[in-house]
Amino acid sequence: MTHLAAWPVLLPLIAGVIVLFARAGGVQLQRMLNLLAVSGLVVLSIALVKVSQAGTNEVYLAGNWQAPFGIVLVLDQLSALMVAITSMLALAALVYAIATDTDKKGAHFHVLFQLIIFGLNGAFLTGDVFNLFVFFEVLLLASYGLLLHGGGRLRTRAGLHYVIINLLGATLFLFAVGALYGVLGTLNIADMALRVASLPQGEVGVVAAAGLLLLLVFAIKAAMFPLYLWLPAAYTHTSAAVAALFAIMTKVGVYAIIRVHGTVFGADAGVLAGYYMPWILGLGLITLMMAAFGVMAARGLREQVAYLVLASVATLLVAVGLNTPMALSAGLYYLIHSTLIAGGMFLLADMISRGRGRFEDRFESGYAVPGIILVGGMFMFAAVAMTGMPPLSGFIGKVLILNASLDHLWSSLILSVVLVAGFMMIVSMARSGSLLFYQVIPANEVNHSANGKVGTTAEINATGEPLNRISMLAVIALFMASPMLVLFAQPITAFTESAARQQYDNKGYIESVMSTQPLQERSE
Amino acid sequence: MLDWILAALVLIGAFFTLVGSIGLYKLPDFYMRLHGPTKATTLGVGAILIASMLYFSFSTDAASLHEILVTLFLFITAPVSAHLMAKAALHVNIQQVARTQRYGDLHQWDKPSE
Amino acid sequence: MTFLSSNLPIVALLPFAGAIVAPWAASINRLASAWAAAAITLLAFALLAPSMAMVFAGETLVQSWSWIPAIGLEFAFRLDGLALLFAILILGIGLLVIIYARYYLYTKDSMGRFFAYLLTFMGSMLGIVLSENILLMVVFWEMTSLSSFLLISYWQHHADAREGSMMALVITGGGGLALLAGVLMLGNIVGSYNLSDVLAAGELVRSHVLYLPILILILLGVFTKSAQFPFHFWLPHAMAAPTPVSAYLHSATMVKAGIFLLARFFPVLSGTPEWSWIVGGAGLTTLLLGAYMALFQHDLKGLLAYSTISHLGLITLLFGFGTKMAAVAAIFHIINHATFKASLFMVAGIIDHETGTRDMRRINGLLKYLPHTAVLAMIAAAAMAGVPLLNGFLSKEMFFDQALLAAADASPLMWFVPLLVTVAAVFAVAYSLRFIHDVFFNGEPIDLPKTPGEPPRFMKIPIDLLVITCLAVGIFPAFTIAPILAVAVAATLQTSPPQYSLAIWHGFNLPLMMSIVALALGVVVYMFRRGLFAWYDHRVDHLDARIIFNSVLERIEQLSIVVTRAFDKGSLQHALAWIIGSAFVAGLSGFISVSAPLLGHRELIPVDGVSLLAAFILIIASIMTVVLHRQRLLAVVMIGVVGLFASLVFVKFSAPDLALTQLSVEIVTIILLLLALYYLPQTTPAENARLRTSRDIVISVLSGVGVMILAMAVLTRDYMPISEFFLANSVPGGGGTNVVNVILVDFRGTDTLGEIVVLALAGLGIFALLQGLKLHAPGQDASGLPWSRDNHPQIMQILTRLLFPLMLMVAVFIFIRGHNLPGGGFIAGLIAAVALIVQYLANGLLWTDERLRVDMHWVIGCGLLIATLTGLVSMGLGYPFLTTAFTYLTWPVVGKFEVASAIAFDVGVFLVVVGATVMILVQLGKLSDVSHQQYQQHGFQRGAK
Amino acid sequence: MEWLISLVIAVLTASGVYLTLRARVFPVVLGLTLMAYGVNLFLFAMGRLTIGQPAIIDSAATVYSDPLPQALVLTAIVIAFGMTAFLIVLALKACGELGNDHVDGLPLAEDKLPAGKSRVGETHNPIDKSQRQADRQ
Amino acid sequence: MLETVLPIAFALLGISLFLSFVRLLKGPDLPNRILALDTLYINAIALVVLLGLHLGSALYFEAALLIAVMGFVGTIALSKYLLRGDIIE
Amino acid sequence: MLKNFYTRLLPHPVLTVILWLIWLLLNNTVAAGHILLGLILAILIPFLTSAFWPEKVRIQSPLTLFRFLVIVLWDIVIANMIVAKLILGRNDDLKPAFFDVELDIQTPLGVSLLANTISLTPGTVSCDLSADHRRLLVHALHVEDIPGAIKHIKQRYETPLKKVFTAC
Ligand code: NA
Ligand code: NA
Repeated sequence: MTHLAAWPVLLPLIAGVIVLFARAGGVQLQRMLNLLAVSGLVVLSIALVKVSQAGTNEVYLAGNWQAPFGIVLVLDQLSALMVAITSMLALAALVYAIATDTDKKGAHFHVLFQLIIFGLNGAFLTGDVFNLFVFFEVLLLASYGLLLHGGGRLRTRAGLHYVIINLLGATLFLFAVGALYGVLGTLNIADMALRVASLPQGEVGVVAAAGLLLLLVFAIKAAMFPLYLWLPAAYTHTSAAVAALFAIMTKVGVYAIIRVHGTVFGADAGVLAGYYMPWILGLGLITLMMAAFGVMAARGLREQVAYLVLASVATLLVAVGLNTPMALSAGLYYLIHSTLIAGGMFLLADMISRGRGRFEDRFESGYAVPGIILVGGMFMFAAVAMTGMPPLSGFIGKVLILNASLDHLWSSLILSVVLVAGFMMIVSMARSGSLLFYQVIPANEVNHSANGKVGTTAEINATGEPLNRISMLAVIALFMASPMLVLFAQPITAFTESAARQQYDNKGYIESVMSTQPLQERSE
Repeated sequence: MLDWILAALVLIGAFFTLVGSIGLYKLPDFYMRLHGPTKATTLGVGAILIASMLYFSFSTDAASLHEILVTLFLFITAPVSAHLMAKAALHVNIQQVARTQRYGDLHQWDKPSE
Repeated sequence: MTFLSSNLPIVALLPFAGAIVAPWAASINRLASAWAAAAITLLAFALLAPSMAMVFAGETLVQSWSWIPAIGLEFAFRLDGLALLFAILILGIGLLVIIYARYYLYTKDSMGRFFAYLLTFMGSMLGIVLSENILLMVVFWEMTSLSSFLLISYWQHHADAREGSMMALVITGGGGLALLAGVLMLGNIVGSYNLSDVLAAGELVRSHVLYLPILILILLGVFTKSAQFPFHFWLPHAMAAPTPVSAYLHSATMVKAGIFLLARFFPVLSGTPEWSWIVGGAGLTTLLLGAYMALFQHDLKGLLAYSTISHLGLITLLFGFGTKMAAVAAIFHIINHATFKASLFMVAGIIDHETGTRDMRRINGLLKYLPHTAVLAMIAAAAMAGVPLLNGFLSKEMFFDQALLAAADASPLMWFVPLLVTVAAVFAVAYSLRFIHDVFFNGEPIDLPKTPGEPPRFMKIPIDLLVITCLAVGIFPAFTIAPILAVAVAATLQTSPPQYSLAIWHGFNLPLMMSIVALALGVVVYMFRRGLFAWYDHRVDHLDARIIFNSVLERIEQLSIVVTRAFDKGSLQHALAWIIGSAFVAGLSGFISVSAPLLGHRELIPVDGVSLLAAFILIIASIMTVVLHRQRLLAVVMIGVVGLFASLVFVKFSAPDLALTQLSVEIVTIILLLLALYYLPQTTPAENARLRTSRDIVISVLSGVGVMILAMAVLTRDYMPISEFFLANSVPGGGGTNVVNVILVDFRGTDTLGEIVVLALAGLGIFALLQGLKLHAPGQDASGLPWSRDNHPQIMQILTRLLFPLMLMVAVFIFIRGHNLPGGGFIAGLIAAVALIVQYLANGLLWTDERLRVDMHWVIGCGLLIATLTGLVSMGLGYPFLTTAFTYLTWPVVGKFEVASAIAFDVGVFLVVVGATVMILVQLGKLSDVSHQQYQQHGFQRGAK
Repeated sequence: MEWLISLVIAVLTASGVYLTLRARVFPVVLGLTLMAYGVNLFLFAMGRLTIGQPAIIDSAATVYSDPLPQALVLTAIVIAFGMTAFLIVLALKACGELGNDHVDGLPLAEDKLPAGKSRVGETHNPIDKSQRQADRQ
Repeated sequence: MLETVLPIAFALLGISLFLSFVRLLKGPDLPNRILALDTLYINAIALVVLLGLHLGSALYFEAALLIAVMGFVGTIALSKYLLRGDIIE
Repeated sequence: MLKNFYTRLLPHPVLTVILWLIWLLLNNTVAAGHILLGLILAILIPFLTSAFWPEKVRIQSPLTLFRFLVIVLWDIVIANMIVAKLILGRNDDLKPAFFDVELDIQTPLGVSLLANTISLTPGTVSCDLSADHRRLLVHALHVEDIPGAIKHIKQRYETPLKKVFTAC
């Protein structure tokens, strides 16, 4: 009996409970425990990625009940990958949160942090649609807490919108799952796929409708047009560490589409095979354009990064919508890149914002950030990576996707949109960088107001915080992912290819889920 | 015989429940309406519960007395509810029919905050 | 692997390493970074040198490694004549520029940064020319855009440097994206991104339907990079860069990258009318425009910039002719232009440095101040003008020849090509003359910031070398340039090169006539310069590309703002309406996308009177909640009705567990709403937007209809649920007769675990949310009536205390029987929580808290711990997480009873529900400033941090 | 009966949707609550309607209602409760911090956009200062 | 006999529900409505017990018990709201 | 010492007995297992909730209590019919009244139970308790003779209750 597939879920849960009890021991103890747990998770998830490379679906029958009756956790290359990205992102976000004392600005940061990982990993591993709903709710509620952590007016309002939209999303989820159960009579993804494959013609309409409804739910999470309105404000106004962690949130939506729709409405689904794909592709392209507009219209760096995240998830949707293993592989590569870099970029935006004092992250001429060369260099690095310029991973990812789109019917449209959007983002990022790092108020003007008087203490205080080495380390660690992705493009794309092929191999998935037998000798 | 008793109890219960609601519906002011539900329903629900008690005690091999508990609950809670509702009504100075008699030193009750 | 099989990537990547070394060196010694940069360049050259012999022997070197095989992106490098020619230019002129820059840069300029940028750029350029894989080439291509951005914006405190760099990045970077698209499509057609394959597939490409799009996309890359009309305007603005940068970027490298690409793809893409028209047209226009504009620049570097544009146009036009001979001329002119233009820029930099200005109207008569420099400048300018015995003359003659040939070969209309070419040559002569005469002669300098003098010796050595090259090539072409030109041409054409002569004298032919005419007319034009300048400067319709560029960008930005804000209004309702609308569309399109009947044929249950009535009440109550929603308390009462009748629906349709849960949750929700309502306005103000109200009514009715259809579509059909398994296995496998409960704690225990985590999170999240939040407690109700002073009516107090143990007993009862009969941990937890809440309600926070000395954090934690441990124990026993076990024990007196691990799990559920619910409600209760005060007065701070 | 229950679900959903689209947070909460009732009934009904056949194993019974949707609804009810509770508290917090219970984007006057103003020339920016300060403390 | 009487009883209870609901709609004020809601709860108890009798199932008893408990809690919470605004103070 | 232990363990013996009975009622059983479990719970719950019972409840005269309960039940049945007639008849003829009842009974539990009894018996509802807990405001649906009604309440309900629940 191997519990491999269960540990990514159990570890954060246990850690969360322990951290809750450690509340009495003070925040330092909680920090240590949290760091320990997340580091452990990083190690574990890397091990899982290795294990998954064998190409088998590691099926775990929770409660020892056979699928489709019990809930199964399925560890395959895709879910292992998602778990690994999550843990790495989480580690960096946590280090940053600790370095900047974000965790001290409210109660229960560390508990929420562990439990959001619990929710995320659960969502990545579960093989059951309703269980997916439950894990979604777990990660959402934890995300509400984290999003609002620290308080502040705009954060509260953004949080309010985020919460309400997600509540509506949860309602829609239940409608969709309910209708699917009402026709198919099952909740297990693999079993659903089996039943859709043998669905009588007369029943197809309901399933098609429910499937699209479910797609919509995932699309809200994935921030697909026209459902992404929760994203910009939420990402802009939350604390940096949380925003960084949230870089994975949109990917959960995309993942769910790949997992649920990809399996249930896979090649064997008759008339329903891939029927949802044009929606993803089309709306993904629109999202990309809207994101590019947003990047250009942003009023501050964090808002801009939020739209960059939107753009990255749109690109990902395009890759998924192309509906080939090759495109999916490209998408997965892009997913790794965009999640880690976007996370780092939120942290960097915060560092810049802190360094610029009262100018914060606004796009206006302000004080120079302490360590401007280093920070500016990191900004340029991130901008290059995020906008998909060579030689960093964004470019490779984009080329992989575009290359996969060339034989698609809409290839010219896809090429145009991706490149035009990329162009707009390059222009925007160049302007922001120029404003933030080039157009600075010279140092000799910093401490003196216009009439030559030395500024008040408040003014000097408003000129920004010095660089924090540890938070810098967290950012650099995330950014290092980009060159790594380029250098090790061959093994990584080999992995994503294999993962994508495994994803498209529905028969294999169904077979392994449905045939895994529970342990005998239950209660005597 | 049991059947007849059951039928009678059920009818009585339903009847008194109805009376309570009729009272609620047609009595002229809040305080008078208060009497309908809090009383008629106690007997109404009570009778139906007794019917249930009898029915299940005899239809199965074991006695079914747990219905008493609902009655017990209602007997404790219904007056408290009524009391609080009346208190609230007095507090917000809800109108009462003009013919309401008043006896005793009542002026202080009219002021809701004693 | 021998060194020679991997020297190309090392050559290309070495400068990148240098980009790290240079700043490091600068941190030790400022000048050390210059020497490091020079050393790196020399080293790269040295590493390249061993391969040269093979290239001159006509071989093409390819060194490749697999990188991303999935898409055919290989780490592949290639050295042929063309690549070698460019590599030599890049490294050679690069070295000279480094030497020059070492003297040029001001002491306050950071040398480390400068050389880091420069080397990055050099590496990128080498990458372009040495790439065998065209995707790899695009990588380097875009890196030149990025590094040139850094170089141009090197003096970032200058607004024009920021603007110029931005313009260069936007134009060339954008062109790079087009190039990427073109290359991707090209590779897709060919089936490979390897240059060798692409070069071999010319026929295939040119006959493909996508030829024109590919051509246009690639040419967009070319034209933007090499500043062809209408993308030429970035180049003059890039003059804000330090002059060494200009000398490098605009002679041999950046702009030549576009030209290089034309040469590279020449065998694949040329030879079609489309090619000729587009490439030739752009080249001719650029040639003329650049030459014309150059004359009128008063800025020394501006003149050189437009002259560069013009010469790039010339080369482009040559490639546009599409003939082999034209290609020879083009390659030749690439070399010549690189040499004379680099030297001219360096001269301009010296003048700028020495005089403090670049305004030719102020700079006069420098000959006596800078005699050496003046000589160099004059030779180089003469080469630029195409004066015989200089290299510019040779290639220009070839160019004239080709222009004439083109006119002869093509349609009669083409006669204007030689004519226009001559016109351009006239202007070239004129502006070259101006560069010489206006600067070094023409009287005395006016009002110079500095008194000029000869620069350091070593600053002129690069110029010396370049000018010597101009002369050497111009006089002894066959001994100097011929070998490299030959292999470069061969590599460009991918076939044997045509016969051509590099002789200085070809007799009195038409090209020579054109040269003579150009020289003569050029002098004439220059003589009339004052009038021309006056005319030009007072022309009203100045086409300032910068203004256009900025306004286009601003338009795009305006559009972005309009689009973004139009969609993202920051309004929640707007977002929700989109989601609901999308849901309707999704459902609808799902139904209509496939042809299947809406409803099935399942037999339905007849309606009875009481159900009808209950449904009626439920519906009316729901609608009344909407109608009365502005009177908030009333709406809460209505919600109460809805909740009650929803529970009755569950009772009616065989779901007692649900009814119990719904009832409990319902009441807790109402208490929550009341707790919140206390601090909120008691009424909702009317919304005066009729349009929105009707829109919302439409949306809600549609969603209602949609849901109804969906529900009926399912309910009228039969299905085969997996539930048979649960019914069959509940007792034997789960040890309980209440199947719903067994599903919750056993079959689908993972769901329940997640669910209690949600509840725990709600409790903890709310606790965190309310930390430090204090709300003003209104002293009166909405109508102005002060609150009753009897905060805890005694009768309620006494009787609810009486109820407390009773309710707890009921909770235990519901809990214990849950496994077999309706009930379970959830419902029991809710009942216990309600029992506690009632105590708070009746007796107040202080009283109850004093008696309930349990921190709800602890309760929640214990609950989660117990539930998790239950699962872990099964793992300890070798079973999967949350595997349950149960057994029947028989004890004396007690008799037979069941022990199930699921019960332990349910205890966890119970505790979490109690803890979270109580925590939520009590935290809300403590919200008012009055409660806060009371707490502080009593020094009673437990549970609040 | 199926038509009736569908109608009920439809009305609950429609009412919920309408209230959710109001501009104040309290009606929105009511709307979401109504919608939760609607969707819970829907999910429940997906197990088909049966009268007098609770899924409690009994030697006398042969037919049972589908227990699975009931278990799901139970979970959904509890989750919805947690979510609603959180929302209500958040609404209070928002009310306390923003000074009203609007949920529309309008009330924060200072983050009105300078319409059509290019960001390059923009000197004033609407990003809330208090937010940063809150983070700094 | 019980079987014949039950429909009548259901009908009577139906009328009760209806009348209580009408009062709830008519009000005219909050105490009246709270009273009507309380009555609806009491009616519901009777209805549930009657349903149990009708179906011959004891499984509905807890629902009746819980309606009694929860109805009470709802009523006192609403009343206390009218009295004090702050129901947990 | 031992007695102290017992009072801590069994703070409210009456309650324990009642809860034990209730447990058996709830489970409709007298099986040995439930008798034991019920006893455990009946001891445990009062023990855990003893803090919520500030004053001791001492029932002085169980027989009086029993007789009182019977009377109340009887009154409820009779009055129900009377009230039913009143409700179904012409409501315009009803003579509603508010009146004060001066309380002799002092223990909070006694007062509460009296108020409860008044509300339970049809026709009267106890509406409020004065701040000094000395007077009870009663609303009657229909009274001809208010002093008589007050006297009736005091005699029939307050006296026995006072006898049963006296402060110790
Ligand atoms: Na001059
Ligand atoms: Na309070």
